[in-house]
Amino acid sequence: MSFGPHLLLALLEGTVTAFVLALTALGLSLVFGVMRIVNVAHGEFFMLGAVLAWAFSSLVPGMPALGFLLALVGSALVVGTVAIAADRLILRRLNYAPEATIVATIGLLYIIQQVVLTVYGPNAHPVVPPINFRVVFPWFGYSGYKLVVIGASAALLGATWYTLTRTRLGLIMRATQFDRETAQSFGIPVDRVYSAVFALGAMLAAVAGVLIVPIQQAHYLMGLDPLLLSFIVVILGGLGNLRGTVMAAFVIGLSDGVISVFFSATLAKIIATLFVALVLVVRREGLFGEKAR
Amino acid sequence: MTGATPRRDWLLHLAVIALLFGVQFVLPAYHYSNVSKIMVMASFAIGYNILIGYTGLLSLGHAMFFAAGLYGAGLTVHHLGFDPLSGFLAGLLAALCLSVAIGLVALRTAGVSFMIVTLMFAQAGYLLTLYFGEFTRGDEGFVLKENLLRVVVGDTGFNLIDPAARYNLALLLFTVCLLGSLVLVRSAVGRVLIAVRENEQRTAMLGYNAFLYKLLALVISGTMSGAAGATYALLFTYVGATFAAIQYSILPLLWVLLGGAGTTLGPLLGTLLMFYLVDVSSGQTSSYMLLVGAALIILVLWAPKGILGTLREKRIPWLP
Amino acid sequence: MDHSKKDSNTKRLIRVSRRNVIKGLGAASALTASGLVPGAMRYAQAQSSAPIKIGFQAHLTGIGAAYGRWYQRTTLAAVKLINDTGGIGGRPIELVTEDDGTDPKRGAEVVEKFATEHKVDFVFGTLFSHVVVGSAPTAGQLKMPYFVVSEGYHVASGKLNRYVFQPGITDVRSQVISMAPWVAGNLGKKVAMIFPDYAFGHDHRDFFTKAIAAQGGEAIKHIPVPATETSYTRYFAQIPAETEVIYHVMVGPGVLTFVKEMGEHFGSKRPQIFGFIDSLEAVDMASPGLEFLDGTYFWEAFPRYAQKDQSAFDKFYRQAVGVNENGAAVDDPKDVSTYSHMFGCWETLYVIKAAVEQSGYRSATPKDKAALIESVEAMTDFAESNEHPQGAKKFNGQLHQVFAHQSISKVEGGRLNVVHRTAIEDGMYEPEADYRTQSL
Amino acid sequence: MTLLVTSELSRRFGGLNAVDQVSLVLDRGEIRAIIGPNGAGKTTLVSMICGRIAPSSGGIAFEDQDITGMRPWHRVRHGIVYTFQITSIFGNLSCFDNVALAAQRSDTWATGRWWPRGHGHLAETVLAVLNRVGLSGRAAARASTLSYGHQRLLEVAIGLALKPKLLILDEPTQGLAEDEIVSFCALTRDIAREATVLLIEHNMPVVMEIADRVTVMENGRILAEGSPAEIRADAQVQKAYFGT
Repeated sequence: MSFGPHLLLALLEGTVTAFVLALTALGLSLVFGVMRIVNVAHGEFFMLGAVLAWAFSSLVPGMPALGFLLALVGSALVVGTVAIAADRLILRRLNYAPEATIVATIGLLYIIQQVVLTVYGPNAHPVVPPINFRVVFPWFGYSGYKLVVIGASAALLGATWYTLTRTRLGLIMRATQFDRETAQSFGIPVDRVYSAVFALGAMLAAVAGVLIVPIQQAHYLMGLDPLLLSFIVVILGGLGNLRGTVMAAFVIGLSDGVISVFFSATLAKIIATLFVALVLVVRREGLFGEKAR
Repeated sequence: MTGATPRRDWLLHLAVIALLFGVQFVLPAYHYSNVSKIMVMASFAIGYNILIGYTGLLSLGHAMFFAAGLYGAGLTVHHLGFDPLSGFLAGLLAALCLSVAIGLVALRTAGVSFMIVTLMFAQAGYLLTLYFGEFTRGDEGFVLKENLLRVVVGDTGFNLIDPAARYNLALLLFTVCLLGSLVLVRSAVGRVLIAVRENEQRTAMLGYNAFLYKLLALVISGTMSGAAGATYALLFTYVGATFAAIQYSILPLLWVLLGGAGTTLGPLLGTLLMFYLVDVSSGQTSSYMLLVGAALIILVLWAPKGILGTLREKRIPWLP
Repeated sequence: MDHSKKDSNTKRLIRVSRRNVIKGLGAASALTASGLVPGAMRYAQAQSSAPIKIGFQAHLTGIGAAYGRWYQRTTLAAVKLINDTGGIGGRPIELVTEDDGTDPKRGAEVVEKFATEHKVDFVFGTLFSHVVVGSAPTAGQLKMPYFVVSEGYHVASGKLNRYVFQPGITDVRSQVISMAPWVAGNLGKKVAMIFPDYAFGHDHRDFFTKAIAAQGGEAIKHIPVPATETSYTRYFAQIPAETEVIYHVMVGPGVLTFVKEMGEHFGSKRPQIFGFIDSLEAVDMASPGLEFLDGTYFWEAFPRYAQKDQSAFDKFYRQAVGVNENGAAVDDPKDVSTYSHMFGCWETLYVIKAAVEQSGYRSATPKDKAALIESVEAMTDFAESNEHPQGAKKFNGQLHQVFAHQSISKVEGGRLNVVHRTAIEDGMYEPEADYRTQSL
Repeated sequence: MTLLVTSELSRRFGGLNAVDQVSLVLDRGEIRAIIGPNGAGKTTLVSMICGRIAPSSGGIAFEDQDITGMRPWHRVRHGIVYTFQITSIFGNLSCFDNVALAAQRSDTWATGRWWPRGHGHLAETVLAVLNRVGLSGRAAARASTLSYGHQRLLEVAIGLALKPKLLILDEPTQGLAEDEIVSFCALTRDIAREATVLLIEHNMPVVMEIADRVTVMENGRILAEGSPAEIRADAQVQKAYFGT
């Protein structure tokens, strides 16, 4: 394939990756920003969303669109509940101490993985896309569903954006993020805000998992990759900076795709990884951080 | 940590080493071999602890230092015919150089950025081991031939894979790392590292260049991890990309936090506990990860500073 | 013989041995506890009918779990059958399973545990190459006969040791080179290869490139895919326009994505496509998105779908393992097996059985083990049979590696129909090693 | 004899001139107090002197050497020591270790070696310093367990162990009880026999009692400078600061 179409393809792929990554990372960024904890189990919420999507859509065989909508709502609710339980039962008792939280969320990661392995099995399961068509370019064909993913992610990002910036809930969250003690003295129920933030973060990951599953299949080990990428995106975007997070998702999603046009694949991954690491070193506050904390 | 005579903690550490030396005469074969391996991995954890426990820097990329030692020793012995000692030194040197280079770059960041930057460097390192598959055989890895692992001493000699040689060399590495870490944290330098962990700004106002001390800590930590990697390659004869992957960056973190970050004996305890947690529970059930996960959560709820860290807080304040 | 009773005894034996792991008791005491052997008779019995203990190193968790589950089912079926039909030389097999988490470090520890804790006679069943290579030194050092079912080119490359055998499944080098003549003759000579960018994929790259060149063809493009990749579309863009055949092989949980995205990319205007079934093991051919595979070709070691000329042995094997004629579990038709790999467990157990019986192996003494190893090394031919349902095989004792017929199947209406079966000789190559020269 | 000179030292934060062209001269051995309302730029000024904040313009000379661009840890070596306004001792460390951190640093400077002299020597120094500030019995105590007043004293002890030529004390008596203030004044006079003391202080009686000279700052500039008595009498200062 000649250079132009190749680049177009890389850009398309990068955009899909970027949108899904933005959703996942936004969840992590919220938790990171508001609660100041590193949630190692974040990728498992993504995986759980994908696996539940398979489960929900198999409840209504033959009706992929309905199954998919069911999965979107159902997975988010189930994962949100799991997250609230984890927050109440574990994280709150640890008083969100950074090191203890890391160990606890690693424990959570093991538990979620094992439960899924036992209940769901080790195989990758496909889910039929709700809308299935093939977009034909002169040089290659492209999955129409991937374009749907772009649209749906953009809508969800917009909704999250609205919630965080225009609603009372968002205001409360931002107040808590800014200064926990002050928020508490203003009568904000910080405990409940933390639970809500943790649940919302997990739900964003779960929804991203649901969106990706018709492309990527649900598998019990699929959580690691989004976890690592989300970490990178959150830091690159600037800690707790939601706009930066979304923009960083695009930098990661597109750079990986575009660099691979020029270099052999593994080398491209190495170069892209080192590049982002060096960007972080040079701009410690993240690529889009307004000022150092 | 006080100005009082530090004899008590030396006695404790020497007793632990003596115990490890002594149990080799009574351990059943399986556990004999396990403890050999645990001592090597605990040395890795001790190295990690110097950074996270005593300097307050959380790295998510220590697999790269372990792998630098592993491949530094493994490749030179396998391809260049180095003798084991030279191979070990090559591994050590590789880890040393890598940690200096990584330190100079990554230590410009702090906190979570440092976490992510180390993670990414390690990820690049992992991919490099796959990329140079021609020499490393990538994920599949390669085996060091027994005949390359013979150490000649005078007229006689021994083979590194001989169980007794393996156990005692692992113990030697562990002893050096453990006592080294004790000396370090009890020294003037260790005091500064702890000060950097507690309050970097203030430490600078005491006339210390905090960056240099962090670099020193990272280099000691990375080199120690590399020594463990080189020893692993030479004693257990397998070199593969698995050891450069992310889980071998997470594991030392887990071992150290479990045993107690910032305690000299915590890494050993955490490594030992985690190993047997997996070993025993995987015999009980095929869902052993569930047990391991639950155990981690229960432990951390009960002892959020790790076992020895909590013990030090509640019972034994003199624990180093 | 009362079959039903024997059945339940066998099951109990397996279950007991599982618990045995828990309690850390010796085998004999577990048997005593199960009431199978009265305590007083223990020693006398040990000479004649004490079980042969076989350690099964299984990928029950980690990346290999999808294969590991089917390896376990096949193994349990074979063990049950062997025990039901008189065991090995009159002694039942006691299977001890340990999970290695598909990790080479844990793999080595598991081999060690088998040898020194469970005190098994042999270890068998490992699939993933890195676990094999990571565990093999331990097996060699502990002088533990170690039978792997991995298809990697590690045993035959001569870099492992005399205690490691692969008598149940051909290695990747043999599989790959036996495909080249048919691909060049029937599909095309200009081949673009897509493979994972690590050792397994590199073996495909190196051996097939040479083999196709020997047929007058050419591998015009190598497209390695990094290990951490989850999306593949952009790699298809690198396939040159003049490509006649795409050769693909992919493993891991991403395989279905890979194949699906290949379909989306090409649509109907595609070159010939030839793949290794590894790309679709444990994947239902009826999965959404795979329709486009119709008319493409796959290497299979053992045809997943029962063919028109299905042998009686295949029929027997399917029934014993509980696999239907579509290669899926009898009790869950959506649960597709790893049919082209798992037969290796079955056949390997029968090789062990034959070796024990031929060598007069009695217990895990150096002498008996040496005799066993020499008797495996002396094996040359396995006839197609219930013991070797995949087909006749030639064993090379010098390389510790078996060679077999391979199949090429065409996807037609969501089924894989065999269009060509290679001769064993197609997959033979000049040996580069001789394990027999190593001391025991 | 002049110890420190700042020449037209300025620091802007955004649009705000926190410190605006301040030229200050300190003589060796004096106790200088800087007073002024909150936000006058006192802490910013001393932060630039000790190197925590870089100046926007202007220069600093210490013992006739330009130190404007020098990193803070080098300034400490030259004898400029800062004790924090907000107590920032190492709470998880013992008092001994807190002081030892400083003592070992000045020891290595004195000997020019990488490692401080043996433990005994260090312990002697540390205990002597603790004794001097009146904390001799608390060497083994965790610093965070000390009373607030004692923590301030420990802060000073850390500064002393660095063997300062210029010791900057940022609001040292804030939050201290009456009797603690009295002993603190005595300690400061004692320190001034070996070192120059630059003191930011709100407590006017303390300033009047111990300062040799007083500098008054307002809005980032020096408003007045003189002996305590002169400052007391200065009408401008009266208006700006004493509010009468």
